[in-house]
Amino acid sequence: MADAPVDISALRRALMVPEAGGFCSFEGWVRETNEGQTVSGIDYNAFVPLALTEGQAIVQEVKQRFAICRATAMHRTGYLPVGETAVWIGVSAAHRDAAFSACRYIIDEIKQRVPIWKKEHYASGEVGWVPCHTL
Amino acid sequence: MADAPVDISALRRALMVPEAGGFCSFEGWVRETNEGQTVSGIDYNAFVPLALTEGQAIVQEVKQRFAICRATAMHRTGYLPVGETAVWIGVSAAHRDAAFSACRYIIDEIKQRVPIWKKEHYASGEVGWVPCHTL
Amino acid sequence: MPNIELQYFAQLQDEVGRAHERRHTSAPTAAALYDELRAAYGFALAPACMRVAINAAFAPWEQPLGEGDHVVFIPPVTGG
Amino acid sequence: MPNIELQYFAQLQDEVGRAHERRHTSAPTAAALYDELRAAYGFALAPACMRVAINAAFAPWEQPLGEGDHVVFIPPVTGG
Repeated sequence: MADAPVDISALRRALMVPEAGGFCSFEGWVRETNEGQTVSGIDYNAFVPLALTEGQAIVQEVKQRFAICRATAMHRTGYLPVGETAVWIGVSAAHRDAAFSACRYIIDEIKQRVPIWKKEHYASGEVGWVPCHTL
Repeated sequence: MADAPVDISALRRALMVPEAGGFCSFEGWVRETNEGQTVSGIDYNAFVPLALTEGQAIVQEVKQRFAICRATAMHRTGYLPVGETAVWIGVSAAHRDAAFSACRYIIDEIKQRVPIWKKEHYASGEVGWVPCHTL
Repeated sequence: MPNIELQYFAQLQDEVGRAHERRHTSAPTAAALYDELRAAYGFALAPACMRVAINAAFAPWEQPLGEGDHVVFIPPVTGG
Repeated sequence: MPNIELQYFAQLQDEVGRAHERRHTSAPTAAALYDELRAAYGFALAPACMRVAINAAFAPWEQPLGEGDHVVFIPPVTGG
């Protein structure tokens, strides 16, 4: 959980181990439109202590479920304009299948379980809490 | 196809469009061991004109098959020591499912169709062409 | 009556008008406390679509509340 | 007899001992040319596991060869 921009290249470097042959990463960016409305930015509100616990639990789960070397996840809080990176996930593994599967698992679980909420700010000046994930 | 290190952050930046909410990337790194032998580096030999044509065809295919915004792939040639990035693929999309699927499709197709061959250099001093993909 | 530390997030925070509240309550469980708050503040969200965290860990709705417990009702999450 | 421009990669390059060759051949197709070269250089790879590229595009093994064609036999690829 980070309330300021994070050095992604340092997160990536920490996943580099000699046994790793594949690396999969996912980034969630603030998108310009949602449900037909023009978005100017998103305010991420998080219950930080529980978000950290859940995030660490998810990373432990992927280490048990998939043949990976290392995994990291980062989520921003606060207001982010369109184009900013809100979430970053990186997984290194000996082979690509585990890297892709674990990376996908982490983002899916974050979206299901980690107490973070998006308040969208629209170009119209209105704001709104995103009710739930549509995709 | 690149015979020298590439600025990955520039490749990534070129995929950033306001409609993109998800970004998936895959990197292939030179791994320290293969089939139980210690590898010191890999020499990538490519038939460059056909590799470029096939690479572009694969990127066109993902644009037709998946709801993505942009996709890029880069492959190094020449000798790379352990830990170097041999291949980089990035895909941006409105939603994560398309980003993951397209990224996976590109690396799978590269490994199947693009005329590039690995010659492994072992710590023992021996060298060997990798016979074919085991995973 | 135990003293409960409440923290509100997302739409609940907007509905209450603040992020924190210290509340004396006779509600024996998290479920009963949510009903009490919903009546007070008119929360739109039904508990069926929510979870509850007690002392920064997910807990069953029927968990009894104790003095000083920190309670957070968790609307459907939308991060990522 | 047409003049063919051959380029060798990977293990074929090791077996031939060079990367390029200009060859006069009566082989009417890529398949026949591979057989001829295999007899000359002792290539280990069977054509069944390979592909052929003529003028930098994948082509059928039975494609007739023409004067000046650039031919590359493609061992199983191992990039990525």
